[in-house]
Amino acid sequence: MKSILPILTVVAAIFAIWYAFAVILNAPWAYSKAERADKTLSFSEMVSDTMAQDKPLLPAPHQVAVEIWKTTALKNVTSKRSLVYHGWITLQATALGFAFGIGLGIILAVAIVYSRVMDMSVMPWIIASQTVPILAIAPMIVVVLAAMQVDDIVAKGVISMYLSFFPVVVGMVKGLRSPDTMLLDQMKTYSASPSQAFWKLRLPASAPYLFASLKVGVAASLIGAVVAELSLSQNGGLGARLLAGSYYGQTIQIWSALLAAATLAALMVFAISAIEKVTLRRMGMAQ
Amino acid sequence: ADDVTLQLKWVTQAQFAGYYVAQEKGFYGDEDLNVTIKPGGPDVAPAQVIAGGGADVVLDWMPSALASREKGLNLVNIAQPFATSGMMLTCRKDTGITGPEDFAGKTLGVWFFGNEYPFLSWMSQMGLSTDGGDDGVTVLKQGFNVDPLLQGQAACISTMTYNEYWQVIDAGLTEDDLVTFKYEDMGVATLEDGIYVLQENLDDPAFSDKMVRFVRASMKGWKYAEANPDEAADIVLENDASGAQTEKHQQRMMREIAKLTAGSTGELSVEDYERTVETLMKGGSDPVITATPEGAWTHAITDLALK
Amino acid sequence: MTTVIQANNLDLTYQTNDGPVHALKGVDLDINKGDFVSFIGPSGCGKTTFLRAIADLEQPTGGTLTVNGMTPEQARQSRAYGYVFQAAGLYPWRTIGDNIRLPLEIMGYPKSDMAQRVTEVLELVHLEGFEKKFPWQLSGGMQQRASIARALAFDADILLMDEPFGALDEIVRDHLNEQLLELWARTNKTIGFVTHSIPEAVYLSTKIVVMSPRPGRITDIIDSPLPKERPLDIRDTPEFLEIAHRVREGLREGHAYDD
Amino acid sequence: MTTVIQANNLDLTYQTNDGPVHALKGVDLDINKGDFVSFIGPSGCGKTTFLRAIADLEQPTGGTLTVNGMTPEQARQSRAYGYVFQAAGLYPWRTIGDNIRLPLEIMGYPKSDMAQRVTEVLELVHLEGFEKKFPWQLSGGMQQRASIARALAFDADILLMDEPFGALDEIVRDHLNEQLLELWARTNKTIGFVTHSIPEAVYLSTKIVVMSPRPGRITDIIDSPLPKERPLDIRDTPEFLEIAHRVREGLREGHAYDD
Amino acid sequence: MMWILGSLVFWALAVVLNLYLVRNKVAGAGFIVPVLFGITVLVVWEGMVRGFNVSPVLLPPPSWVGVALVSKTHILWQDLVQTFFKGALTGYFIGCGSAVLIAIAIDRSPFLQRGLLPVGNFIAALPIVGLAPIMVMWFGFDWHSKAAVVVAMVFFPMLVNTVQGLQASDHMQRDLMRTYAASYWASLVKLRLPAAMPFIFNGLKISTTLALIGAIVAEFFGSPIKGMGFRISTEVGRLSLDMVWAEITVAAILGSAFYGIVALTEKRLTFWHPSQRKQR
Ligand SMILES: Nc1ncnc2c1ncn2[C@@H]1O[C@H](COP(=O)(O)OP(=O)(O)OP(=O)(O)O)[C@@H](O)[C@H]1O
Ligand SMILES: Nc1ncnc2c1ncn2[C@@H]1O[C@H](COP(=O)(O)OP(=O)(O)OP(=O)(O)O)[C@@H](O)[C@H]1O
Ligand SMILES: Cc1ncc(C[n+]2csc(CCO)c2C)c(N)n1
Ligand SMILES: [Mg+2]
Ligand SMILES: [Mg+2]
Repeated sequence: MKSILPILTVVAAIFAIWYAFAVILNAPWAYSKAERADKTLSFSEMVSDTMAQDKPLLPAPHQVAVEIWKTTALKNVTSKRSLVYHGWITLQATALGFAFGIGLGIILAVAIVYSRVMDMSVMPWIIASQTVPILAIAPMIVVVLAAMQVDDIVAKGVISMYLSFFPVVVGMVKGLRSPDTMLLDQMKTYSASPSQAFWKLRLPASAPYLFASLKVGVAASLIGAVVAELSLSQNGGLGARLLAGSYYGQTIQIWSALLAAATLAALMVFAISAIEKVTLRRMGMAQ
Repeated sequence: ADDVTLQLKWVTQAQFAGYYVAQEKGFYGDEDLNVTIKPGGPDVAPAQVIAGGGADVVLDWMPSALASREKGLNLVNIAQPFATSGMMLTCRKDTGITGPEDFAGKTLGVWFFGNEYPFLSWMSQMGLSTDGGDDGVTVLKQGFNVDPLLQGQAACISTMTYNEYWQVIDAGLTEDDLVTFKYEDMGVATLEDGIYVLQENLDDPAFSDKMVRFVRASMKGWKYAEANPDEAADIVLENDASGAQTEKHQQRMMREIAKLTAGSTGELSVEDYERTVETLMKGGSDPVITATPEGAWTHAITDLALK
Repeated sequence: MTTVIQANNLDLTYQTNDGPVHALKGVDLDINKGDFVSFIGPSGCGKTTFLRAIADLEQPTGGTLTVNGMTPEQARQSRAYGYVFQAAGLYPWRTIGDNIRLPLEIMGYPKSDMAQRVTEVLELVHLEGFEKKFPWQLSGGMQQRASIARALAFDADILLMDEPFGALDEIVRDHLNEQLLELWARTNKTIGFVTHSIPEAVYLSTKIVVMSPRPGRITDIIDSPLPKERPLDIRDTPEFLEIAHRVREGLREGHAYDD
Repeated sequence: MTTVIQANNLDLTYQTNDGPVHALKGVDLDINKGDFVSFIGPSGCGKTTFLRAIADLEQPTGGTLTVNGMTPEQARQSRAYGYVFQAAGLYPWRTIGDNIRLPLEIMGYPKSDMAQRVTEVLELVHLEGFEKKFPWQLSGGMQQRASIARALAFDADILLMDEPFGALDEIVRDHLNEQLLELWARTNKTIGFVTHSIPEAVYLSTKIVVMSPRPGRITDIIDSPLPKERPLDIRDTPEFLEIAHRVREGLREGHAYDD
Repeated sequence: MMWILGSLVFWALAVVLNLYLVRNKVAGAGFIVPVLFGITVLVVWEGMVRGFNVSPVLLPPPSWVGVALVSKTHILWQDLVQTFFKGALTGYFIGCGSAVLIAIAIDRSPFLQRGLLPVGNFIAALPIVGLAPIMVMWFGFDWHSKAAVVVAMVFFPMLVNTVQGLQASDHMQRDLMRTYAASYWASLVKLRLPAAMPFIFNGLKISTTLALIGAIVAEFFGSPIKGMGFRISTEVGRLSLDMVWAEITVAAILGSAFYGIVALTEKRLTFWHPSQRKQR
C-alpha cells in the first residue's frame, strides 16, 4: 500500500515523458505533411496533429489506450480482432513452453547436481546455448518440427522452452546445492539413501530458488512464445499481431500488442508470486 | 478426399485470394481435395518448408525457386497464376531521382530473404555496384514496412503495386511526390507467385493427379476472385488469423492483384520463363543462377488441368 | 566394561590448496560403554575432526578406528550413533515435531511408534507444546534443545555432540548441562562431547581429553573422580577446581597465541 | 569525576508486526569517565539495545540519554566512541590493514599518521604481520582482534563492545581480557562491555550492571571493590567469588526458563 | 547406416572416457570434458545428418559449416564488427553504465525505489522483440538502432541487480559506518559499492548474452547489408544453411567468450566473495 503513491508518481512521470517524446518524434511528419499541403503550422496545431496521427512514429498514450480498449472491451473475446483472443493463444503457448521448460530444467539440474560428468560437460554448453539467437533458429525449428508432424502449438512450446529452461536450470542447481555441508552430513549420519536425501532435504531446500527462477522463466517463456508466433503467424497470437502491425506500420497496434504482452507477463509473475507465498508459508519457510 | 497442404509465401492477404476463394467456395471440395493453407511470414522460406515435408505445394517467386534448385532442391513450376510482375522501386521525387540513371550514390531499400535477386540482376545490368561504393548504390535491407521512405532514410524502396505502394499513399505522400519504376517496364521483370512442387513427388502418378485437380480448382478460384474482388477480399479477411488487416486495404489490393493475374490461364508462359532465366543469368560476376536450369517447369499438370 | 570406540595411532590429514593439514596425529583413545568423554582444546586442534572421523564423515589417513567393533562406516550404516552439530541445523520447512520425526522416517520406524517417541523426547528436553512450531519461532536455546531431541529420538547407543551449547548463555547452559547429565544417567548412553569451556567439561565428564593443535594430538586424558550424581554446586568443591586447574594447565601448554 | 554517559528513566520500545516489544524500561544509569562497565543478563534483556541507544543506532522512545553531555546523535557525529560488534564485521574486500584504516580514511586522518596507527594497534592486539591478509584468511579469534584494533585506531574516549569475545575459546579469551584491561589502564578510556560470562564481567569491570528481560530493566548495579591491577588469578580470591556469586544470584532472579 | 552406427559408437566411447576422466580427477579434465562433449555432439550430428540423408537445406552437416567458417572468414569478420563491436558493445556499455548510475540515484530515495522497481519490472517484461522495429524506426537502420535495442534489453536487469546489490551490505556493516558518522558518499564508495559488486557482476553477466541476442535480432527488422542478423535472415531465404550455422557458431563462441571475460573479471574483482573462494 505504501508503494501506491510512488508508483503513481513514476507512472505519471513516464506518461509525461512519453507525451513529450510523442510530440518531438511525430513533429517532423506533421510539418512535412503541412509543407506538402502548402500550409504552415502553429505550435498548438502541430501538437494536436502529433497526438492524432494514423501511423505515428510514437503513438500518444491515449491513442494506445483507446486501441486497447477497442480491441479488448469492445470486441467479442472470440473475435480475431480481440486482443484477449490473441492473448489467450499466446498464453497457451507460453504455458506449454513453460511446462516444458520447468520439466527440462529440473531434469537437467538434478542430473548436474548428482553427476560430476554432467556438471562438467553440460554446464558450459547450456550457457553457450543461450547465446544462440533464438529468433534465428525459431523458423528452422518450426520447419523441422512440422516435418516431424508435430502440432504447431507444441512447436511454439519448444521454442518457448528454449528460453525458459535456462533460468530454471541455474536456479535449481543453486537450490539443490543450497543445503550446507552440515545438513548433508547429517543425512549421512542417518545413513539416508540418496533418494531420501533428495526428497527430504535437497528438494524442499530448493523451493525458494525454484520460485525465484520461475518468475524469470515465465517472462522468458512469454518472449519465446511471441518469437515463435512471428514464425507461426497462421494461428494468431500477440506475436502475429505484432508482426502484422509491423508489416503495415501500424505503430498503435504494435504498442498495444506490446503492452498486452507485458501485462500478460506481469500477471503470470504475479500469479507465481502468489503461489510462492502460499507454498512457502505452508512449508513454514516464510516468516 | 485427398489431403493437400499449401504453403504461402507471405502472410494472409489478397495476394493469395485465389486459394482462399477456392477453399471457401468449395472448389477444392468439388475436386475431392482437402486443402490446408498455411500462411507464411518474414522468416518462412517456402522452399525449406517443402524440403522438410511441411507442405506438398508452395508458392514462390521464380528467382528464388531457381536458386533453390541450384542448392539441390528440385522445385518444379507446375502452374503460373501471376502473369505480370508487381514489383517496383518507389522513389521520392524530392531526392532528385527521375530515372534509373540517378540511382548512383543513393540509398535504396531492398527486400532480402530470397526476394533480392531481381533487384541484384537489375543493378548489375545497369553496372551499379551494390556494396556501398561511390560508383554504386547503398543498399539497405528493408524491414517490414515503408518507413525508410517516409523518414527519408532511403531514396527509394521496394514496393509491390498491390501493397506497399498504397501504404506509402496512405501514409500521406501523394502520387505526385513519388516516382515509380516497375520491373516490368525496365525489362527486368521476373515471374512471381508460381506454384511449385518437388520433382520426386511429381513422378508419382497419384500425386500428379492431385496436382491437376489442385491447379484446376485454384485457377477457378482466381478467376472468381478477379470477377468478384470485394467478396474475395472479404474471404481473405475471414481467414486472417491476426485480425489486423483492413477491408479498405484488401479490397484495393485485390483489384491490383487482378491486374497481375488477368493475363494468365495458369499455364506458364515459356517466353516469360526464358526472359526470367536470362535476367537472372545476366548478373555479371555474381549471377543468381550459374547454369541454364533443366526441368524447372512442366506443362504436364496445366495441360491436364486446363483442357 | 566393553570398549565402544577405539582409536589406535589415528592420523588424519586434509589435502588443501596450500598443502596438507595434519588435523590429527597419532591419536590413541579408548572409550568405554557408558563413558561421558569431553574433548577440549584450542580452536583448530582437531576436536571436530575426531568426532567426524568416528561418525564416518571423514576418512582417517592412518591408524585404526573401530566403533562398536566395526568400521566407522559399518557403524554409521547400522545407525549406531546420533550426532548433534554445533549449529542446530533444523529444517526450516519442518515443524519441531517433524524435524524430530525426520531420522525416524528415514530409518523406517513404524508410524505409530514415531508419535510416541516424539512426545517422549520433547518432554525430555522440556519442549512440550512446541511440536507444531517452526524452528524460527523458537529462541536459539530452544532450537538447540530440539536438535538434541532429534538425535535422541532414535535408538543409538552413542551420542556425539559437537559444541552443542556453544551459542547459549551461561544460565541456559547450566540448565541444559544438568539435563544432559540426567539423561545420560538414565539412558546409559556413551557420549562424546566437544566443548570450549573448562567448567563444562569438568562438570559433565567421566573422562576429559585435552588436545593441542598443529598437528592435532592428545596431550592429556583426565579421568574424573567426581561421582555420577553431580549437583551444580559441585563446581565450587576443591576436587572440581583441582581438575579444572589440571585441564587449564594442559590447555596452556598446548596453546599457541598466533591464532 | 565527570559523568560521560547518563541515562534517566530510559524507555525503548520496538514496533514489530506482533505488537510492541519493550526492550528497555525505566533505565537509570550514570557512567563516569574511566569506568569499565559490564552489562550482563539473559538473552533478550536489552543489553545490545542499550549499547546501540548510546551509539545512536536506536532511538529511545522515552526518558533522556546524554553522551559527553550531548545527545547521542551529536556524540556520534563528533566521533566520540568506537564500537565493537559481536561478530567481527570486517569488510571481506579489504585486507586487515585496510580494514583498520577504514575509519581513519573516513574521519580524514592524514596519510602519514594512518600507517603508524595501523602498526600500533596491530601490535596491541598481537596481529603483527597480518596486515596484508584478508579477513577470511584469519581464524575467528584473530578476526575479532582485528575488529577491536579497528575500534582502537582512532581517538575516541568511549569504547562500546558488544560481546566481543563471545565466539572465542577460553584461553584466547583470558588472554584478550588481560590485554583489554591493560589497554584500558593505559588509555583511561571509558568502556561499555556486554558479556554473557559472569567471570569475565567480574574480572574486567569497575561496575557490573545486571539486567533482566521483559521488559528490559536494570535489576542490580554492583560496584566492584577489586583493585585496578588484576592478575588472572584474582579470580580465585574470595572477593572475586563473592561478587560473582552476587551477580549469579541477580541473574537467577531475573531468569525465565522458557527460552 | 555406417554413419549412424559410427556416431553412436563414438558417443559411447566419449561417455566412457569422460566418466574415466572425472572419476580419476585427471588434470585438465575441467577443460577436456566439456570439449569432448561438444565434439561428441558434432560427431553425432554429422553422423545422423548423413546417415538419415537429411536435406542440407534443412540441416547441414557440421563439416559444411566448418568449410563455410573457413572460406567465408572475411564476411563473418565484417558481420561481427558490425553487429558485435558496433551494435552490441556500444549498447552494452551505455545500457549497463546508465543503469548503474540510475540505480545509485534511485538508491538515495526510498520513494523512487518503491515506485521505479515495480514499474521497471513491468517494463523489463516487455518482449524486446517488439521494441526492435520501433528502435529501427527511431534510430535508423544502421548500428545505432541495434545499440538502442541492446540498451533497452540490458537496462532493467542491470538496474534491478544493482539496486539489490546496493542493499546487500548487512546491517552491522552499515551500522559501523554510522558509528563513524560517515558521509553518504563515503559509505557509498567504501561500503555499498564494493558490497554490491557480486550483484553488479551478476547483472553484467546476464547482459552479455542479452546484448548479443538483442543486436542480432534487431537486424531482422532493417539493417545495412552486413551484420550477423542480416546474414542469418538473408541466407535462410537463400537456403544457404551452412552460412547460417556458421554465423550462429560465431555468435555462440563470441557470446561465450564475452561471458567468460566478464566472469573472469568478476573473479579478479570479487575474489573476496565466498562464492568465488574455494571451500577451504
Ligand atoms: N575440510 C577440511 N579441509 C581442510 N582442512 C580442514 C578441514 N576441516 C578442518 N580442517 C583443518 O583441520 C584442523 C582441525 O580442524 P577442526 O575443525 O577439527 O578443529 P576444532 O578443534 O574443531 O576447532 P574449533 O574449536 O574451532 O571448532 C584445522 O586446522 C582446520 O583448519
Ligand atoms: N530491531 C528490532 N526490532 C524488534 N525487536 C527487537 C529488535 N532488536 C531487538 N529486539 C528485541 O528487543 C529485546 C532486546 O534485544 P537485545 O538484542 O537488546 O537483547 P540482548 O540482551 O542483546 O540479547 P542477546 O544476549 O541475545 O544478544 C529482545 O526481545 C529482542 O527480540
Ligand atoms: C522481410 C520482408 N521480405 C520481403 C518482403 C516483401 N514482400 C512484400 S509482399 C511479399 C510476398 C511476395 O509474394 C513479399 C515477399 C517484405 N515486405 N518483408
Ligand atoms: Mg570444531
Ligand atoms: Mg545482544
